[in-house]
Amino acid sequence: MSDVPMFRKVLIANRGEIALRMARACRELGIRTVAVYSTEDRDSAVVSYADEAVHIGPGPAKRSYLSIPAIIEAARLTGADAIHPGYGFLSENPDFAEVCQQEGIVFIGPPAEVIAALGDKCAARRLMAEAGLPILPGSHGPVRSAEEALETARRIGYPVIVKAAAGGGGRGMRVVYQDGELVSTVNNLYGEAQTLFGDARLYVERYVASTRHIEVQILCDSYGNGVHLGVRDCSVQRRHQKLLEESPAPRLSQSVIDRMGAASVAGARAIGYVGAGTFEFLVDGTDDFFFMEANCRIQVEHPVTEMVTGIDLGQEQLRIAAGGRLGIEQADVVNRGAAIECRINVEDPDRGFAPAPGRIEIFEVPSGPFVRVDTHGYPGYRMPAIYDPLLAKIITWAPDRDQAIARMQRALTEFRATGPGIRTTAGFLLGVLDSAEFRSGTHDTGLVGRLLDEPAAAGGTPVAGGTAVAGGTAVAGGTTVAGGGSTPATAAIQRAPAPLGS
Amino acid sequence: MSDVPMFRKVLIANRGEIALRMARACRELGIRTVAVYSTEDRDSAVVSYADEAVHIGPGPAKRSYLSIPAIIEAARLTGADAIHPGYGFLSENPDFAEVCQQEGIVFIGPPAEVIAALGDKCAARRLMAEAGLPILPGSHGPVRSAEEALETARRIGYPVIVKAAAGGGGRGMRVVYQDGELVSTVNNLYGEAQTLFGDARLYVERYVASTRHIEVQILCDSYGNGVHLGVRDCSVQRRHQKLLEESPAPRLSQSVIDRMGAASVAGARAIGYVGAGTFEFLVDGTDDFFFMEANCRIQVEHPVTEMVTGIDLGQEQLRIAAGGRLGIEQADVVNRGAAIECRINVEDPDRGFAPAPGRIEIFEVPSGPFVRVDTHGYPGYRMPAIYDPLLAKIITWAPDRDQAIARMQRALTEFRATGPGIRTTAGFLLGVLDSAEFRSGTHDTGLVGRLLDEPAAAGGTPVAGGTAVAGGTAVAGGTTVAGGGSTPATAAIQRAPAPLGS
Amino acid sequence: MTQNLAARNDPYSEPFPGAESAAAADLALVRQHAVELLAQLGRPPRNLHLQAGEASVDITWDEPGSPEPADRTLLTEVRAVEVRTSEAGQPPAADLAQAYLTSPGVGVFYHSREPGAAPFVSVGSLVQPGQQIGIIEAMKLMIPVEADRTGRICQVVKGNGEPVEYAEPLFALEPEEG
Amino acid sequence: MTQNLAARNDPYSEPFPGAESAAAADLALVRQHAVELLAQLGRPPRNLHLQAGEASVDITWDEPGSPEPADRTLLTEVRAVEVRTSEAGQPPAADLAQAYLTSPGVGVFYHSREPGAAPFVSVGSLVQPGQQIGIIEAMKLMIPVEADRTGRICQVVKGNGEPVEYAEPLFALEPEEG
Repeated sequence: MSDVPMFRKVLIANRGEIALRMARACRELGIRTVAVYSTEDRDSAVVSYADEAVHIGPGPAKRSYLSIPAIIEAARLTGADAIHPGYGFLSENPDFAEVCQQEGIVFIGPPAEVIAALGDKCAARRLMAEAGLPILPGSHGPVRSAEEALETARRIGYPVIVKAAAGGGGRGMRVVYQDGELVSTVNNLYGEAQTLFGDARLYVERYVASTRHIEVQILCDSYGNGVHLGVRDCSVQRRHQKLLEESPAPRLSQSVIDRMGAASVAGARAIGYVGAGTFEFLVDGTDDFFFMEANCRIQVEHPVTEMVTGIDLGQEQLRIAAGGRLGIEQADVVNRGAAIECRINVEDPDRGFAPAPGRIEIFEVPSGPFVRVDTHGYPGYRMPAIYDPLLAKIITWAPDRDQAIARMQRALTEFRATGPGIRTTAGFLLGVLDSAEFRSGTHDTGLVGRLLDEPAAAGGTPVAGGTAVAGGTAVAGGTTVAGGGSTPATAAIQRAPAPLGS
Repeated sequence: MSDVPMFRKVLIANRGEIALRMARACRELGIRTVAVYSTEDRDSAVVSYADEAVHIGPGPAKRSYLSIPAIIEAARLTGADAIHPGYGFLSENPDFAEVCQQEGIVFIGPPAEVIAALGDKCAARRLMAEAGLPILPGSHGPVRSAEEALETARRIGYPVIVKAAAGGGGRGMRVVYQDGELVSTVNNLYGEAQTLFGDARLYVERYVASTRHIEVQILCDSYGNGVHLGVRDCSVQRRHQKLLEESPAPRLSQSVIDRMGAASVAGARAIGYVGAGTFEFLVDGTDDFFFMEANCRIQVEHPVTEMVTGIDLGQEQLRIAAGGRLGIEQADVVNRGAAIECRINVEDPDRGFAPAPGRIEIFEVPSGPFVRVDTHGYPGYRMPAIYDPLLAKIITWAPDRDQAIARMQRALTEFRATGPGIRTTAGFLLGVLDSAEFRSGTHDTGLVGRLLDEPAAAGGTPVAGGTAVAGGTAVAGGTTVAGGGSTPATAAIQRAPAPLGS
Repeated sequence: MTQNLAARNDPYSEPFPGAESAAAADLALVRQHAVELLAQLGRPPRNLHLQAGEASVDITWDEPGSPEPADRTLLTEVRAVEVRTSEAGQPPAADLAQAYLTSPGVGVFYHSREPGAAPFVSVGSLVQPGQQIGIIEAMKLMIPVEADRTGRICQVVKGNGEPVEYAEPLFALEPEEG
Repeated sequence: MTQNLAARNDPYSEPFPGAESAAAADLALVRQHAVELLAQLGRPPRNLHLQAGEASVDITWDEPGSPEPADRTLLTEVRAVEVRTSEAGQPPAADLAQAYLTSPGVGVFYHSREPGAAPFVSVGSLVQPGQQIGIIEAMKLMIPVEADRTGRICQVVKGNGEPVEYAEPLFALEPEEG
């Protein structure tokens, strides 16, 4: 990065580990920080870590982390010159990005128009197809009737998936296996999409059963420069919830990675993308890949990319938003070794991953060589029940995947979070690491379902969406955002495992 | 590394952070671990971390961590097939290495003969000169009389330093500025060396006032293969105690690094070195460098090398000792970015770095992107007064030195260790990071003295030695070891700053 | 800055080791509640009985004794909470609700409808639930602030034109009987 | 040694010594809770009752006891030592010094000078300071073990040929009055 004026003070419009992570990035760049918090989060780590903290509302996110007026006022009152939205909450809300601009506050993310365009799955599909990205066969835009859907399905072949243009994260989607089901499904889904998202538009795509979820991290500055930082494999999911991510994707050839990366940068340039972003692809076991959607925020799993590239994505977001030029070209990006992230959620794997929050009495995190922990937890921290269950991200790096796995096993055994009612996913993740399928890198998004012997999430189930990183129920029903609340829609239904035996 | 039989069970004959660090390396390699502990250390972290733990003696190191019979018996009783000696204590004791061999237990380190040869500073100097390493002008072996010393001094020019062959770490050394002082100094030092080390041999070398302490990390297998992993700059020292280390060395050209590295590997091969080792050099501000001594152990500061190379030195030690071949050649070693280590000692910088141990009530360590912490501390841990004051090592990495410094500043502000009587060096280290001299990378070993406005340690003061990593007073007077106890002698007196104004 | 504690057995947060059976776990809980309750009690008691299922704690004292709890762990915890709230510059939430009318949002607080106009309320004013007591300007919108209960204003805490956070005290209120 | 080394790394197992049955385990826990609770209470009570399932502890004091609670640091230390030694399957250190003759080193413990020979001591033996009570073999050296005080052997804790760690009990000793 060349020398540019840097922000003086940044407000972090988020909570949990990502708020702390961004406060660290700011501190390393000499930027003062403003934390905002709900009453529920008054004892949170970032409140004491930040230089200033503003109480913006009560626990429910709608009145705090999703309240545009509260956050804008907090920024004005503290004199913050930029807002980092984190992930979830307002991070992909084009209205919020626009309000920031109107108020003369820099929104750290892509322009509002870009967020709006990419938030509309139908538009994103069309735009990226125009930019040359491979997409799954399907309708050329919304299908205006059940008959048009039928034509499309017959043209591309069954099974197909019918999706709401404004949907995401597993909501507003159905898999259809034959003509007979299609008309009624489409007609029902029109109503559902209108009700859920206020937008009845639907489109039809080929459905692929066994798939991997691979995403490309990109960085673009506001001068038209862009690079990709390689891929992440996020196929270890339970009902569209990512549990473990890694970089690079195992058994994916460098030439495929290069092609996906180049396609992503081309797509980002075509749409005028600025900042850090993610292009999601469906990979079906061959060397083919298909664009699914683009995410306009920092991702929960960004650390694995940081570990293999050495590039601090949080800092890069700040530099780019402050008007900096990308200091690197594609040839400068060298991916070294392998990194894995395990998400430690306060959930009980023995009870269907039911939320298991509470007061954490003992909290011990791993450390030592090549282990990184991003967490807002501390001994005595009361994990709120009304937000996301993510307590900690444990990241390990090693020269190769096998060693990164061994290191993660070591790290997970060092992790401890206990307290009345507290359960975590740490033990379950050890089981994933132990599974032959994962170790061989041959797994797809059906792995967790098979390990749990759970019926896979079928097309029609409205499952809580995507990474569901921030807010959980609080996020649903947020402010007027393309995509229905600000729920990040990182997992499209095609990546849901097919019913066992199908 | 190619596939080789790995140890089944390793006994770690050490304490503190390095014992935990090696237990982690073992766990990642699937090796069972045996911790040994003194009564003083019965609540230490590694005792609960290891698979087994054996109480080997009371607090004083002479009866526990320096007791060869206690450690050998512990290994035999637990069926350990190898012993890792850590640093300090028995790590550079050739007798111990030999006893291990006799007992059929693998000593994880170089062969006993190599340790013995390198422990004799006079022999090491001769051997390395023969191997082509540049050495400071001086006597060709021990000086047999004050007259011979006088001849040597006149030949090489004043100031000179007179050193005990068996000395190290600042003990048994005198700087002499003119003929008049030399004869009496030499005669006094003969007696002192005999008393301190049981070895009266002395040698004479040119004394260089403003110097940097640069060391090369090497790795050699038992098949004659060797690589170097770049350099560490350890010039931030107070009275031969390293406080902060970094890699690479600032303002040292790559060609000098390459030459130092190649010379070190040549020296190591010449002497039949096996394992991880360090070659120390004096660098005098020009591009010249001079071999000082070689250390036959893992160093406290090894993590900075790990962070820039991605190579786990602890694991490599284990693999090499188990008979593995080096899996890398010199061309495979790529040093990326910059890493800094800060040693957090329980010492009070406001009281001349007096020991400030006690019970740690609040213990918070930094985490997040590119921050590593190696520590045996935990909330409630009672830091013993009779051992080394090292509580934690904080290591940061970044693409360049400036960013690594900024990250270290962030990390140090996150560190907290409080309790009755507890003081740490964290705040002082922030001051070092802030100093213009350090930031510009133009500092030498006199930096800390200048910052503290302390009279620099003059040649004659018998200061506690080197990294003084393990045992402190307990180490002094250990078992029969070349070098007088097992005190590691990482800092030779030439690196002591000259008296101010001289 | 209490995040990210590394390492092991924190004796402060592990006061009840070895909770192996359900009953033992219950006892640990009962005990913790007993200690916390003692710290919360204004006056030292003579008898204390806590029971949860099969676990119970009973303590009897001779004299009420000194009111200060000796447990340092407890003190530390309590102090931590105090520090935290004082860091946020606010009195404890429980007091707030009772003694103050607080801000319903973030913005700039105004005492009157427009510059120069009479304030909605002042010291001595009797307020009723739903009565407007001020305005908060947020994103150029003027949002009326209303009293949520009956009482008499006894102090103006937040000045006209001052910025306020959510839940900050605006006015101190004396409860008004009948 | 073998049993001492077992299950080192289980963070959840911190049982009291001899916690073999469930009831015994519960009792040990209740006892531990009682001790810890007493340390936390600022004022010494007259009665204390703790119950967990079928296990309970009742204590009554005549006097509330010394008004100042024992030094907390000390209590913590003692507790820490107790926990640790119980992990190692050993009686508390304070008891050790009084009740046991312990090993001065690591090695294999022998009762007699050579196989078949009479043991140096056995149950009922009266020992004097400096009297040899066994041998520890370490690195093929035979190191005599001596009693450090007067007493009568009441139990042989460590069998002939068994491995021992430093400070492990070898024999239980009854103090012998003049």
